Amino acid sequence: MDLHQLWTILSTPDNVPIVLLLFVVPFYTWYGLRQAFANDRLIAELEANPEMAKTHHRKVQPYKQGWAKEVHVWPYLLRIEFLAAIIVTVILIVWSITLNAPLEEPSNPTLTMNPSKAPWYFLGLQEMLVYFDPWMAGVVMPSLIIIGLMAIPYIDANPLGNGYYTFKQRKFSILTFIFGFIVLWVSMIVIGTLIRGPGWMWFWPGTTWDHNRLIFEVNRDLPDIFGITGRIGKIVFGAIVIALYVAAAALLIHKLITRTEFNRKIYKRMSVLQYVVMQTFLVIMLSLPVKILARQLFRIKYVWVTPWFNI
Amino acid sequence: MPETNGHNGQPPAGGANSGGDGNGGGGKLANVIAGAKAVHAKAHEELKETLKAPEKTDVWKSVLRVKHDETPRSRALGVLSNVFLHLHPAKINRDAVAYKYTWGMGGMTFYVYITLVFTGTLLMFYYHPSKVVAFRDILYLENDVPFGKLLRNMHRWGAHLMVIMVELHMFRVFLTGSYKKPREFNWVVGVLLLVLTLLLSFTGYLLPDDQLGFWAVTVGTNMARATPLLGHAGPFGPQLGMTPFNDVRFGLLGGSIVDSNALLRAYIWHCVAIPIIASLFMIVHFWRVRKDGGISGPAPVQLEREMKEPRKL
Amino acid sequence: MSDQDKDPVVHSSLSRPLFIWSALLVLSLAWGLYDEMYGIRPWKSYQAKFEKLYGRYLKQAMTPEAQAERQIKSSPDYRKLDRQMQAAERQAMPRAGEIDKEVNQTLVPKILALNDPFQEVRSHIGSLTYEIEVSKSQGRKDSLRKQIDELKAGTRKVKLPGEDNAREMKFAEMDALLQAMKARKAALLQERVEVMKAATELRAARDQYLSDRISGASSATLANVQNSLDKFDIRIRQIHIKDVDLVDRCESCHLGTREPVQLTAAAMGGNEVFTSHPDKELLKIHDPEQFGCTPCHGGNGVAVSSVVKAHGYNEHWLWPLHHKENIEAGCQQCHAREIVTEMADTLNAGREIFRLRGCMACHRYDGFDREADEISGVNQDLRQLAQQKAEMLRQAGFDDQKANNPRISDAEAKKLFQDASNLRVRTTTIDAKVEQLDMREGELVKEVKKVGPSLKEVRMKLNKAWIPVWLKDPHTWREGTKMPTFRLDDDEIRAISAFIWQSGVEGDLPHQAPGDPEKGKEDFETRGCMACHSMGEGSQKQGGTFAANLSREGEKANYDYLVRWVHNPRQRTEPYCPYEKKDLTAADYARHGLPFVFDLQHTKCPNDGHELQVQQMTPMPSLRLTEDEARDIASYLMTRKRAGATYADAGFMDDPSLKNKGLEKVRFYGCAGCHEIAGLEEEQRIGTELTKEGSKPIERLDFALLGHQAEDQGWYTHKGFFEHKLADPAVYDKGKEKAKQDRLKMPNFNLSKPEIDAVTTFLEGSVDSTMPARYFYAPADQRQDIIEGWWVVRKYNCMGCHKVHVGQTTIFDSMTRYQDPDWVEQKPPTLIGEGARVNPGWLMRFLNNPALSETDTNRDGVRRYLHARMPTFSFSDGEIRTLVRFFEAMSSQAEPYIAQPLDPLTDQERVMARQLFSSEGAPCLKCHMTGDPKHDAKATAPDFTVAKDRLKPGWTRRWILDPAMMAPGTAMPSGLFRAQGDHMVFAGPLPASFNGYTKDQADLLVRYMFQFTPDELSRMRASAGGAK
Amino acid sequence: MAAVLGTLGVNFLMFLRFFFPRALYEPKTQFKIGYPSDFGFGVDTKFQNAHRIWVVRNTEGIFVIIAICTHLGCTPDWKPSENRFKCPCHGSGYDPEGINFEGPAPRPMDRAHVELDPDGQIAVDMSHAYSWPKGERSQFGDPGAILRV
Repeated sequence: MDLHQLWTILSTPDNVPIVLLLFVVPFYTWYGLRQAFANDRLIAELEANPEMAKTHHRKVQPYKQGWAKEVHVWPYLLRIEFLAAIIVTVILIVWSITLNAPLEEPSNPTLTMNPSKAPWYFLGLQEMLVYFDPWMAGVVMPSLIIIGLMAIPYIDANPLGNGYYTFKQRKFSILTFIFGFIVLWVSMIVIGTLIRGPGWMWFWPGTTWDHNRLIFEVNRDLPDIFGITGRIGKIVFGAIVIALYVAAAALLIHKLITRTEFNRKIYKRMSVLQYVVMQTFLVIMLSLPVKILARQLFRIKYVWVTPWFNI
Repeated sequence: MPETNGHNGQPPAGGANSGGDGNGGGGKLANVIAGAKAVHAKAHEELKETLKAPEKTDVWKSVLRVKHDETPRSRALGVLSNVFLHLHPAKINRDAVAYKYTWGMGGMTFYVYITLVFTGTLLMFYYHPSKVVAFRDILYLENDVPFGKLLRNMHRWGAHLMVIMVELHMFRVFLTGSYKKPREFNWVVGVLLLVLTLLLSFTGYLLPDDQLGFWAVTVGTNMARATPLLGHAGPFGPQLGMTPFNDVRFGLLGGSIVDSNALLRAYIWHCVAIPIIASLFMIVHFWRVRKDGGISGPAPVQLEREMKEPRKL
Repeated sequence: MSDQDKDPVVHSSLSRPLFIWSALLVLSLAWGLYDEMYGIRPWKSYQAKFEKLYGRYLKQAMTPEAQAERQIKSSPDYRKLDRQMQAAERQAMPRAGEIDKEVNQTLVPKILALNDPFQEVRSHIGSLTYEIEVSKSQGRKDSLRKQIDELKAGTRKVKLPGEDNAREMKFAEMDALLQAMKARKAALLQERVEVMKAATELRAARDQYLSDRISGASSATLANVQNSLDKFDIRIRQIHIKDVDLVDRCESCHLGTREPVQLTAAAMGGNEVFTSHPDKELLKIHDPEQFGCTPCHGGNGVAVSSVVKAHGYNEHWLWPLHHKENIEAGCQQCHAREIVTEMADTLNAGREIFRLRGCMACHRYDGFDREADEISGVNQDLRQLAQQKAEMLRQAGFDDQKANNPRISDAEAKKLFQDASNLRVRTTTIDAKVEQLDMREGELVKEVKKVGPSLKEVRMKLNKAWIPVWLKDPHTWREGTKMPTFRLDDDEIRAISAFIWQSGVEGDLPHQAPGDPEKGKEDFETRGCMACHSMGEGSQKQGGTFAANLSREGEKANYDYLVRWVHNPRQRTEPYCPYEKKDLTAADYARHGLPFVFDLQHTKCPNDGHELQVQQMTPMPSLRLTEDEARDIASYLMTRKRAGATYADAGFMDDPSLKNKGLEKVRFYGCAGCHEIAGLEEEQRIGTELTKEGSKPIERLDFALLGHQAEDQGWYTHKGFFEHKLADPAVYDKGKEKAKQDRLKMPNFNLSKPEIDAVTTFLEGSVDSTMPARYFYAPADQRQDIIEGWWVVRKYNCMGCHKVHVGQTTIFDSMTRYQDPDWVEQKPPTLIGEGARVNPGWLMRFLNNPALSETDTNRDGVRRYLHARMPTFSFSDGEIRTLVRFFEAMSSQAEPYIAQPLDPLTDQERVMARQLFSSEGAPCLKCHMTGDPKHDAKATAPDFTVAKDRLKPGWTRRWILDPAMMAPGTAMPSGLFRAQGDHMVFAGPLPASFNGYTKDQADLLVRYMFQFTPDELSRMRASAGGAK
Repeated sequence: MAAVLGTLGVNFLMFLRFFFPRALYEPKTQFKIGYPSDFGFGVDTKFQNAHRIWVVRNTEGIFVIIAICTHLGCTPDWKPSENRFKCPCHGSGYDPEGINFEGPAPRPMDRAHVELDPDGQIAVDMSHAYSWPKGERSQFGDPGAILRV
């Protein structure tokens, strides 16, 4: 256990945001879900007795007769904003006094820092580089993420849960998002920052980042494992495997989408286009953890090997 | 202004004198003095009034057009008639003020953005985007420029803070399903803003021209080499005649290596281009919030059985 | 409404949190301000402290200074001067007073008063004149002229002070009066100076007297400092050198650095930070205003936010401050081309170790081992020139052809022929170049030396059984030897020794009769061997460290070979041909019907005419000893052995099966870097180049497994890396699982701590400097010759025998025998001022052949009376040139040397001089040799009959006037002459013939010596004889 | 309408083109590194800072490795004690001849064109590189890829 090492990593000024992330993200997840569950309870109640549904103002927030439905922005909102501004300022100033922005040696193209890392918010992508070729991890994936995010409102056919926290009414979408945001994005950032050491090797927290460390790992292409030689053979084989994966994943996702009664209802509301688009993105998103597992468990480097690109 | 009003209205005697031909005698002189006295008295009077009730003066009125007493009307006007505040409505849903619901991330992000613009502008006073001096300028900021160190730190940490807040903001918006009708497009804008935020932060990373930034950017841009079709190392790139000297990465760096051009480009993107674009999108973002009926909630919960059938195409 | 009915949104108050956070906001702001003002501005407190301490120091420094001054002022001389001064002043005062009075009270006020009206009119006229010049119409001009005239005509009322009534004056009058008064004033002031002249001069004399007698800062300077200190303000003090873009703020804390008063830590209350720079001399040469601080010292000159940052010891700063023991590393980056840099002894030591101990044999380093590098360079040039020439000739041929082509016009043909001939002419210039290069190559082959002895002759030279023992661990067998300890296992030792033994040449050594060890011992200790070699072990050890310690020579050496070696170390058994890459045998010569003769006169290869290596590549010179002396010394050395030293039989060394493995190992360990080994003469260096090692990124220094340990223990730096590597070359193999051939090869040199510091300093300074070229020390004048010279001086260890620069000691100074007064005289001559003393032409001849005689070589050309003897180094012409230039430059003599003409001696003068020389009164002939064997036997000073081609007359005169001044402790008596009016006369009893001789007598002697002729010599001997 | 759109389109292309200057001020790719005799056996790192290359001499001859990792273009480090190149970015490992044997690197490091100048110095041309793409024939044998001295 090398506490000194642990400390150096955590206390590196540029890593502080990630440490912050480690606390903030769980907190807000909990914070949001708590309200969601509260709402769900209310919803259950209202679903149960229509009368109440008619009279109740349908919020968990308390409301009494004679209370204004609307309040003045000035001062009731502005004072909060004002407070928030002050708090942020204080945090920022204190942070800036106590921690210095890093400044290393003058840039030197002939000497690569070890490890040399992208800014923390891109470390998810850099981590992906281990499992995919740059064009995939560095270009295709990010653009898909962006497009996928943009697409969300248009492929989410579920009209419920608009403007209030809820879990029951949007299980699938919320779980998916949490999976994508926390499991994939945030945790990969954390891995990239705190776990990946010299030579981008995997160092458990508390182990010493040793530049000389050597680890033996031979990553083989799937075709080779199956003893397939010859360019064409590999291309075809790879294509087939990918196709199989797509089919399987699509099936799985479909199962999930149409698991519960409610889900099926939503599914019915979807147009074909919406459905296809959603499938595409989900399949691709799923491919990331799959590939990671394939690499970590079976040491598979590429599945689909072609002269032009490898996947 | 009142004073000037007073001045114009001075006694004719004074006027006559000012236009006088100067073949002066004792009587005239007396007049002049009297006139001057009168003017002085008047001016003094007016000054007293102004000090007593400044809000009555035209200057005052012209600047803040409404009265600021506790009446609902003036409160509403106070917000509406103020260029900074009127991105708020005059009144909002009583529950919308609950931090619980909003997390306030949007607002704080905006605030941090402003701070960044401010600090960044100040830093620009001392920073030259050139290989030769960039690094030295940072040292200069750190060691000599009063508050330079503080500003630089605030700028960097502010940037990190902003990224975190933007992501949380997005998280909240998703959890409350606020991207749903009628706010779909605003979500899209939001995503774009997220991307812009990341780009801003990334372009800023290179500017100190130290190993940290240099290699971060090298690794970052090297991915661009591998852009399919457009990168010389990407799938089908070479087949399309991509070389290190004409591919997308070259376009980003303005060279085949991270060099002075790259520094300059990063600088321009960071300080001019992206901020402008981002601001534009922000304007749209905020404007949409208003146009889509303020922030999404907390809205009354909907019940499953009340779900309307989707309109058939 | 009851409370719980109140609307929480409207009625809940935020004022508490608002208040708290606002408070925090204010606090954080305050914190920010504090941090800005003091937190990151430590220098402020330093400056405040400095001001306090310095002020205090000055006060208590004042008093003693003041006392000293008072003393001097009370001294009679000072008093006298003072009185004279006073008197002069008193006597000048009245007149001066009058003058002052008139000037100040009358003239000046008047001038001032008159000036205004005058100027007014003048400027008016001026403007009008301009109008005239620019106006077009004649009429206008005239009117203007008229105005001017009016102005001039018009009068003004001027009231001059001291005159009771104002007067009306015209412009012209005013002008005249003004000029007059000014002239008057000037005259008066001039007169005043004249009057005071005497007084002023006396005052100057008096003050001079004072400052001459006060060491250090006089109270006056102290007072000045005090004043400046009163104006002391707290601000960043920085040196900014624009073109280098260098900013150094070191003096913001190190405030005492350049104070006129030398500040010590003690004086400043034990604060090292405020001490002055220890070497003001150095600062004079490297003015901080042009050099800054960090270029020499390292550190981060810009940073002032914390001590660590300023000293560049924080992570990520590439140029940390040099530590005290390596402080001279800073010199190396600009003085990279030197082997000796004045005032940088540690660095010099480091370089010397790097050269002498053979580091350079494995690690390339620009400028070191230069001969080897230059040879390859020369070969390249030769090849290139040959090509060029061929090109030209071919081109010329083509031109001819074209020209002969009937179809082209005469004009063109002419031109072509012209071109062709031009080309041919130009090839001749190439030939000239080639010739030069060939000569240079010849020289180089002569100059190139190896660090260790040749291993080709081990069979003839060594006791076979000794070799494995030696290889095992040279340092235990002979402590402090150059040969480092390799980490060899027994197999390797067997293999290597076998290979060496079997690859040695067989040569026929004449069998030598035994000599006389006693005589040998005497010779060994007095001839000068010990200037390089040491004898005796432990505390008994005496002599030089340049070459091996010979205390156990008897155990390893073969007598017959030793005799040959002592007699002429350069003698080879077989010459080596670099072209054929092999040693030539008698057979090769026989094939061409040549005798098997090779020496410095016969250096061409019989097979291909290339330059041969005909010498042993050792710097060891020949002492021109007789065979007998050689035998004596050899026999003496053979007696030097430990009692009962025995060596296990090493029969395996003849096992041919070991040879190949041995070869492989010898290659692997790079033995051929230091030793000449058959078949490996052209071997490459096996180490990494170190020219820029100091600026290698720390990440590229391979700490192997020790990286983290180094970081924790704080030696993860270049310094740390070098020190640990030098102390234990295998250190970075620690904990590594490696096959033998992958282990680090560098052997252990058993360097002492100071030696390690020296080498570390050298390496730490070997950087890729970022300074602009003009900062590098590359003088274009004589100083360049000095740089070059030192390389040769060091190479042959001249400083073992001679004092070359002031303050240096020689081996002889340290040897017990030479402490004895009878032997002090026997020390070799000092070479300080040699350039001024001897005629460069002669020096060249002498260096080439110190015997100064082709036939009688068993002697010293100049000082036959010395036991120690200037050996024959067989310098190359290049080296001789370099050395002569070096000495000329060292005593800044103009080159080339042109002897100053001396006016010829009249016969009369010659007689006088001769009489003086041979007179009892003048002791010249007592000591100085005359070339007469009988006389020279007891002579103890150089032969003055050869003075005329050896010495420079100017020096000779200075010498005979005051030798002790030039060479303290010389036997040559001082005070031989005394000044008489404007010329020197002999102090002793003069021969009668001198009566009425008014010329300078020192000159006379010099002229005599420099117009000395053989027959004059005989005459003189005669008279000398007569005198006896 | 079309005209306007066309103009805009062209303007956009012009805008893009603007970011691709015709000439650059980048370090030159052709230079001399001295005489063959300057280089002993093994890897010589002395030109790494100046030109980002390693000069390697083995039994075959002298060749020049371009110090760019084929994975993402970091600069590997020469580790004498391990007798291999190691890329700090993602841990690719190369043997002393620049052949990859571990980590994500897809192929051996490229080699620069080398030839002997008339004056006997080694001239290196980095713009002309020889590579050994995965599963294809190696260009390292080609004339110019290695100096057989």
